[in-house]
Amino acid sequence: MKGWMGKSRIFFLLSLLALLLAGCGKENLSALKPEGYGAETSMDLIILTAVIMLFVFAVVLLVYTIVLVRFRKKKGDKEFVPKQVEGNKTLETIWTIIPIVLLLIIAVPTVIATFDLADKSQAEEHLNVEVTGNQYWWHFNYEGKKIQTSQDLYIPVGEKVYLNMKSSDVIHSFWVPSISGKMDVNPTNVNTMFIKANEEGVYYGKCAELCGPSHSLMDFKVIAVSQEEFDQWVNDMQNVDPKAKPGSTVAQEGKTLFQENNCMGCHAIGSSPAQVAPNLTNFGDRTKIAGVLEPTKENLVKWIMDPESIKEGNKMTGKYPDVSKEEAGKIAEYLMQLQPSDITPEDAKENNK
Amino acid sequence: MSTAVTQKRSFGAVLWDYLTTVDHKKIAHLYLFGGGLFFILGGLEALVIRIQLMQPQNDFVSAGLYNEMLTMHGTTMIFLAAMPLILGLMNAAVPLQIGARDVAFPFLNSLGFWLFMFGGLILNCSWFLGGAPDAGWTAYAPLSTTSPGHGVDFYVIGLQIAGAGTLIGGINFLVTIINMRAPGMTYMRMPLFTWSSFITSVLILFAFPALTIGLFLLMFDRMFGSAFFDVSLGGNEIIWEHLFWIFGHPEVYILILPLFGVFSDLFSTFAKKRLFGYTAMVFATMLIAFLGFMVWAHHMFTVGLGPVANSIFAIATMAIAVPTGIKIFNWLATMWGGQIKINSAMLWALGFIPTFTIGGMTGVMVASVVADYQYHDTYFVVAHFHYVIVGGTIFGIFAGLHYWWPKMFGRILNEKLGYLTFWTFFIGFHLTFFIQHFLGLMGMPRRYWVYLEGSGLDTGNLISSIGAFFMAFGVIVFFYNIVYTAVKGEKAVDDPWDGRTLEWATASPPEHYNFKQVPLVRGLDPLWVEKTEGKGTMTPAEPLGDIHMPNGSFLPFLMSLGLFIAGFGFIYHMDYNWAYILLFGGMAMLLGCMLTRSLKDDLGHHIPKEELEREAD
Amino acid sequence: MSDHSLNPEVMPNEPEKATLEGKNKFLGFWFFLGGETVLFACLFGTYIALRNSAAGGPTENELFGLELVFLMTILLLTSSLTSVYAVYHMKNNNFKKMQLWLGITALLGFGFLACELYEFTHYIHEYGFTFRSSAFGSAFYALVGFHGGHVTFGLTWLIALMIRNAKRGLNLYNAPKFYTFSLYWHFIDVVWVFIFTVVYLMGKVG
Amino acid sequence: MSDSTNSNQVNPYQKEKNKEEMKKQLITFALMIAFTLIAFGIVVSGAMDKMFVIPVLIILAVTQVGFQFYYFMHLKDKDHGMPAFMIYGGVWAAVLTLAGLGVITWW
Ligand code: HEA
Ligand code: HEA
Ligand code: HEC
Ligand code: CUA
Ligand SMILES: [Cu+2]
Repeated sequence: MKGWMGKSRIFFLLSLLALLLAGCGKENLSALKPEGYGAETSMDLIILTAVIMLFVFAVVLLVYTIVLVRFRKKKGDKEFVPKQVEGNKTLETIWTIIPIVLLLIIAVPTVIATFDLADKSQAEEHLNVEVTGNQYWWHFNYEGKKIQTSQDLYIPVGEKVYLNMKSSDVIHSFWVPSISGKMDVNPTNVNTMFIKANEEGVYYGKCAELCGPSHSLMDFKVIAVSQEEFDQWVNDMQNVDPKAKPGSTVAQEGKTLFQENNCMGCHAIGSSPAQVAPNLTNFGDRTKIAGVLEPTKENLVKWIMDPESIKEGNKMTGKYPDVSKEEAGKIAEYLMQLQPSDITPEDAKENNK
Repeated sequence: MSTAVTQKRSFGAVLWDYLTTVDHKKIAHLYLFGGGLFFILGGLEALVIRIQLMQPQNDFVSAGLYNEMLTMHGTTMIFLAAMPLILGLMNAAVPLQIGARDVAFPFLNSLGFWLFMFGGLILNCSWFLGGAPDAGWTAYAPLSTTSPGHGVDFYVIGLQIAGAGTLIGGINFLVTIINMRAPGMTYMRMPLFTWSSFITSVLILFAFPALTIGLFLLMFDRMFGSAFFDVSLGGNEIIWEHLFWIFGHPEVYILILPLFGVFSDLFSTFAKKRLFGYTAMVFATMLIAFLGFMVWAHHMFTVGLGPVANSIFAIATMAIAVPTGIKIFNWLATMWGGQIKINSAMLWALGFIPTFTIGGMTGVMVASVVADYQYHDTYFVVAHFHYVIVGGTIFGIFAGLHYWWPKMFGRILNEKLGYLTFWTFFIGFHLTFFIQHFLGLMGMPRRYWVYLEGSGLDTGNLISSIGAFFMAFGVIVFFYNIVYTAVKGEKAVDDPWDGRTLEWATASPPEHYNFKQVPLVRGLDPLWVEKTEGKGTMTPAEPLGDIHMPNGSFLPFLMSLGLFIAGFGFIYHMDYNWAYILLFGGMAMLLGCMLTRSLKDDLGHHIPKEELEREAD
Repeated sequence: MSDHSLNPEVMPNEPEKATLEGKNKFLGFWFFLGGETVLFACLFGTYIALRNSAAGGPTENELFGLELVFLMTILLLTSSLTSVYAVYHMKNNNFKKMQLWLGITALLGFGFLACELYEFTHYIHEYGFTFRSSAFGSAFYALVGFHGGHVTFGLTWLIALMIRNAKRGLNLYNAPKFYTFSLYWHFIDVVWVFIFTVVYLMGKVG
Repeated sequence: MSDSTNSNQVNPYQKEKNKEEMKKQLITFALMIAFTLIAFGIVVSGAMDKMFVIPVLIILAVTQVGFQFYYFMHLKDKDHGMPAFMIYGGVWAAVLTLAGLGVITWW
């Protein structure tokens, strides 16, 4: 077997593959394509450390290769007793000092960045959103604005937005890879972090802390729109009339069914502080149903009839009377037309797509 | 000699022998058997994980079952596979390396094994009794305290029992190494494997109590209505995270340090050189262990501890790279100028260096707090820890097994099969885990049952899953090798590798008293010293005399069984009254055995000098 | 160790460490205590983190009275001294006196336990303060109860030792057992010193 | 143990030494009681400022425990290197644990 030759070839192939893959991470999901302040800060450190690590690895691999090529007992070599070396002070000092220096190079920017991202001194001048993590959905309460939404978080682009996060049940973790690193959402305390998107767009958010069966389905979106669009959105949302009559009769029937089937017991429409279930005020503008399904009527009917088949262990299953397919269709009709604002995810022009 | 006798004995006799043995070599066999069994289980769970993730939105297993798989995979691999395999190697080699006839507490040694075995069994019984634990191997509260069913109860009880066994094992090795060394075997002449076993035992001693308490609190919350992690009654779930990681981080060094020892012994043996910078190696190991206690919060960077705590823990974590680097370079320097003989054992050791270095370097990368905000709880971390755990611990266990197999079983593992195992496993390993670094950065959190279509994660996951099957193939070849060797294997001589340390001065496999006469140690690498400066064999340090040996005992098995039964009582007492019978019955059994043990004097037996003389011919 | 007379003509000054088995036990037990230190530290840490989490229930200041705690402290401290006396007589190879002092130690230990039980029932009945009433309650009973459990175990161990060896007298086989017991007993006392400081005194101070 | 004298008793020199040792133990005990009294005294009297009480209490406890370890448990003796090492190790791990749970679980 060609020991080191085989090995280095594997490494070469693997790194090639890696580069290839790195190129095609999904837009607005990949941490490798930072679009926000936190993600950029992290990316700088990732690159810095990766470069240093590559250097260290190269050194190790070089010595390793030399050792294997030169000192390997090849076929036909005579057995001999090598010199029994005890050690070498100089060498050992060198490979103690150099790593220390390299680590200092990493440590200093790390500490600076850590304090930078933890800085909350400007929180009051900016938009504050109270974030609540729930099994398995997210709730956003725009502090002082009387706006409550779930699943989709609208923010103005280029502005810091402070998130004050707390969980209503188990630990979750708020992560929007392309905008910012994650922060845990604990039941005992409020954690504050800020996010800032550099460009308009719909960014994919994930729950990153195991929180039960549907942990992998606890997705959400951050929608960064321009400041004007955001202001308009705020305005629209503040003027929602939950009592407004839906346009079509089907939707109207849907609305009645929605009330009759106990849906209102948990779901709020309008700025109600109730947080048992997702607030549906702007449900018609959602990019996904329950965070994961494409927003089609079919899917919505499926969800209403049997949420368990979509999100195992969700807290809606079994909490309302059975609804027929027809009824569900009507409810769906009603919910899908809840589009109180002209500002929708479409307005966050998705770049490069 | 002993193998020939064994073959003639009936199966029942052999079984009874193993159930009652207190001989460290047989206990090593038991540990290897138990650990191997659980390794296969954990590996099969890993395969289920990889099959589920082979394509987006797969439904090979349900979401709940997936969480059970990943929890049991992590828990099984760490506590029931890696730890016992390591303890198996320690039992097999340490007493021999220091020239002792047995460990300090043979009875406790056996008790430690049975506790581990029954703890592991109880944990795995959960599969058949309503579902396995599903809160991750880290069992973060309140997910773990609110998880329905009994899964997490099994986790708590199983780990508590197995953990007690490990703690006992740790104390046993500490005392053994301090008190039982042969004349002349000073601390600074101990082989590195013994040294690292010693330091690992210290880690076990100080780390496991944190787990014990954590598990107690979890148990109280789940079974007795206390409120440690219940926010509504003032509880604080972060306490669990601290306790778990105060244990958990030292635990990962418990998993790696003994194997650093194995590699040190191997490199010097197969390069035919003494270990380069022996003193530095010893102190580096100590430093790693020492620092290992001050870094636990690097698993909690995103918890919200604040920038001060995060910075301190980040720097402490990075510091560990320095002593570890010293080790890597000293190993390279050991081989430099030597005559490196490559065989299956050495292949694992050589494969370890680049693999572990990558893992260690990603470790330093995740230690960089703000970068970790991205890495944390993603596949990047999964990649990191499999690189160090599989690339370090599992490679090391394979290396150690190939190296000591002839000493343990009297036969040499087949080389061709050994090569095949190594290469398929090695290639499969890198295929599986290298790509995961990028998956993590591309937005794939860990513990995800599915990833959505169109997330750009498909190819990477497919490659990763294919790699896992390569590894599975390698493992199967290894098990085939064991069977093949047992049937057709080449008989091993006492010293097949031109060894340097004391274990190679005994028979393969050694007599149950190890050394007829305790050897006199005249330097580092004592056997090598005798080979180059003496007559090639160890000089005895004492005249031939009676040998005092401990008696076998069935009590350790019974005690563990008692706890096993009581464990079920604890788990089910909330639902059924009959469970109290189990609870009290099991405890009574345990206490009864303890009482028997302490009231009945057990002074051991002597092997008379005459018999030893007779055996000599 | 080929000489297996465990009843030598002359007792060595440190009978607990005269055999290899004894030395092993001695060392192993100390290590165990090292582990116990961490064990209790975790409980103390939990207690400190949760001592203000009474969740509306009774708080430290309302609950604790110092008289009983003082009495318990004196009982346990004294029992530590009496076990020192026992070891003193062991070194002088005076088995009878050793048993006597061990007996006194046991009595003091029982006194301590009785006080603790009284204290717990008092809290439960007077204040409804239980293991389940709040995180503070859980942490309090876990820490103090764990210590109490250690005392109980120690007493059981001591009595088993005294009865088992009453007829046999001191020898090199059981001397390490007596000695390790005394170490254990001192350790329990050490933990208590921290309990009365951290739990009761600091609880009173606030 | 084979090379001992023929007397049936403990040798008188040792006995004397043991006695002296015992005297030291008694002094230790007296000090421990004194420390305890001071600790309780401070709290009961409420004389001291809150700021100082807690550190003082802890210092008292640590000293008292030191006595317990060094004298009652003989940690001071020569052949107690390893036990001492392990206890220090335990104390070190304990202090870290306390720091972890006591300081950084609070926000
Ligand atoms: C065998 C087990 C093992 C080992 C040895 C290590 C070693 C290290 N680990 Fe790892 N780690 C785990 C097992 C292990 N880890 C596990 C299981 C987890 C996840 C647990 C879970 O969440 O489930 C984890 C998670 C983990 C995290 C948390 C990540 C997260 O969840 O966000 C961090 C963060 O700092 C970390 C860091 C390190 C570091 C710095 C080392 C260092 O010790 C590495 C040192 C080695 C080197 C650096 C290479 C050699 C050195 C040189 C060649 C010298 C020159 C080098 C430099 C100058 C850099 N590890
Ligand atoms: C010692 C520790 C150890 C070891 C050796 C392994 C080995 C492997 N691990 Fe894992 N792993 C962990 C410790 C370990 N792991 C931990 C702690 C976690 C975190 C859990 C958590 O999040 O809580 C984890 C999580 C984890 C994940 C992430 C799951 C998730 O987050 O959703 C994945 C995914 O790929 C994975 C894969 C693998 C694979 C493919 C192997 C392979 O190397 C396995 C190779 C072995 C085999 C494939 C067995 C082959 C045997 C047979 C085929 C049977 C043959 C039969 C006979 C001979 C009779 N592991
Ligand atoms: C227990 C209270 C409860 C009741 C009653 C209830 N739901 Fe839900 N609903 C939830 C929860 C919790 C979720 C979030 C599930 C998840 O994502 O895990 C949810 C999610 C939804 C969603 C997706 C929301 C989004 O933001 O994408 C829709 C639509 C929905 N419910 C409709 C209904 C309808 C229609 C009814 C009545 C027939 C109903 N719900 C009754 C609790 C409830
Ligand atoms: Cu919420 Cu995972
Ligand atoms: Cu760690």
